[in-house]
Amino acid sequence: MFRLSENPINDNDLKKLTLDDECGGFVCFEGWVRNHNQGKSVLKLAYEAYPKLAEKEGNQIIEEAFEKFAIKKALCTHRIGTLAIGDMAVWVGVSAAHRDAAFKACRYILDEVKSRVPIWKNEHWTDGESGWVEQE
Amino acid sequence: MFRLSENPINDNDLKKLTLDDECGGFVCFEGWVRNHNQGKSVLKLAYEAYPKLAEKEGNQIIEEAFEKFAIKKALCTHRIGTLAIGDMAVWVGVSAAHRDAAFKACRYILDEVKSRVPIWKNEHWTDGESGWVEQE
Amino acid sequence: MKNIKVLFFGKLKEIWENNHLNLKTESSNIEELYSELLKSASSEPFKSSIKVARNDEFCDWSTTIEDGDEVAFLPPASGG
Amino acid sequence: MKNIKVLFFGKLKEIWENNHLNLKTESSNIEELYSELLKSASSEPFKSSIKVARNDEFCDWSTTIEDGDEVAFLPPASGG
Repeated sequence: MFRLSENPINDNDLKKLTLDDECGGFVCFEGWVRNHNQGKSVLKLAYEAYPKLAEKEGNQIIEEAFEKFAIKKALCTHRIGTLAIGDMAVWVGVSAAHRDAAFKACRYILDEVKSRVPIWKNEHWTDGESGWVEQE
Repeated sequence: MFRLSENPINDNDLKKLTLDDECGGFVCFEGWVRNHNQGKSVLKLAYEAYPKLAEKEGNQIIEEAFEKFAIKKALCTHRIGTLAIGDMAVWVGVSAAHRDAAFKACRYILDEVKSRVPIWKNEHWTDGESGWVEQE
Repeated sequence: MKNIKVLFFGKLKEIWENNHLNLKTESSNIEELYSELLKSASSEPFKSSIKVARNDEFCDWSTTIEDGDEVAFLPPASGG
Repeated sequence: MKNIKVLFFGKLKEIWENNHLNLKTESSNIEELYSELLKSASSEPFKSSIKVARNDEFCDWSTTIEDGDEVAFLPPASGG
């Protein structure tokens, strides 16, 4: 399941929902707000989404992951709103019987979410300026 | 750092040691004891290591990961002794500025640990038998 | 004449100085609507990088628009 | 004659019915030592899958052994 969250991401809760007794492998990715990006010193940032389309596209990506890889559970939550340095921006977790599927599915979900889900990052820099971030 | 642990793995503590303010990406892998393996129903299992050589080889693998990938921190702990279903057998965590290095290094460390570090798995099956597990 | 609600996201909000517009148009598809909207843009974005959606579904530039539609213009995603 | 401590791990412990042996040998390298040990093995393991170590370092089958060495025979790892 893919969700947008206006509140801090609780990775422990998400992890509990993703683990499975039949699964030998769990892989997760966490994206954190860094204190710098593309050479600029970052103060905070805001993520804006097109919510209805974002949740639809996010869930579509997770369904694709289930079709492509032998996985048992997969969750992704993306934070929206204003975030500070050290806040978690995105969490992706996958359980599978074998490690290969878990790694590949986690990477697939993350990459597709970053490129396809309508979410935009607006950074506030320490020089007082702000701007919309282009894809890296 | 690579460590063997006779006690349950505390993933929260390991994660805190691996996160880094400068890093946007954190990837971790957790290997759990499954209730089945290669078609057999598993009751519990035991990991035996050659401790001195295992820690040496594990740390060598982590050094290699630092040479190959642009990562900031990397930790791996492998449990030894008797484990029950639902216990964590291995934890690998990596922090990096970018997701690609974090994923690749985590996978590299896990794969190399599984194939090179002198640790052996002895499974106890629900049929009362036990045996040494060959590499999958 | 059709009543269309237009949504702008990310940097497109700044280019049109709005996050949405309600307008009456004779345009028959999204491509024509966009050309019309360009007249009120403060700069010209890279059209090839823009994705379009109609009523909360991704669609093509050639998609026909109807009275009451909500049309969204989306710059490249930058989540994660 | 050299005094050598031999360590067995994993399924090799069962093949030699021991996790270690202290023995006196005339063997000059690990390969020779292994041939000597095979005489007391309960079955013959796949030698090509075994790794060897001398004094806590991986080494080759041709590595020379000296009095007081600890030599380990390691089946394929199965951790993780």
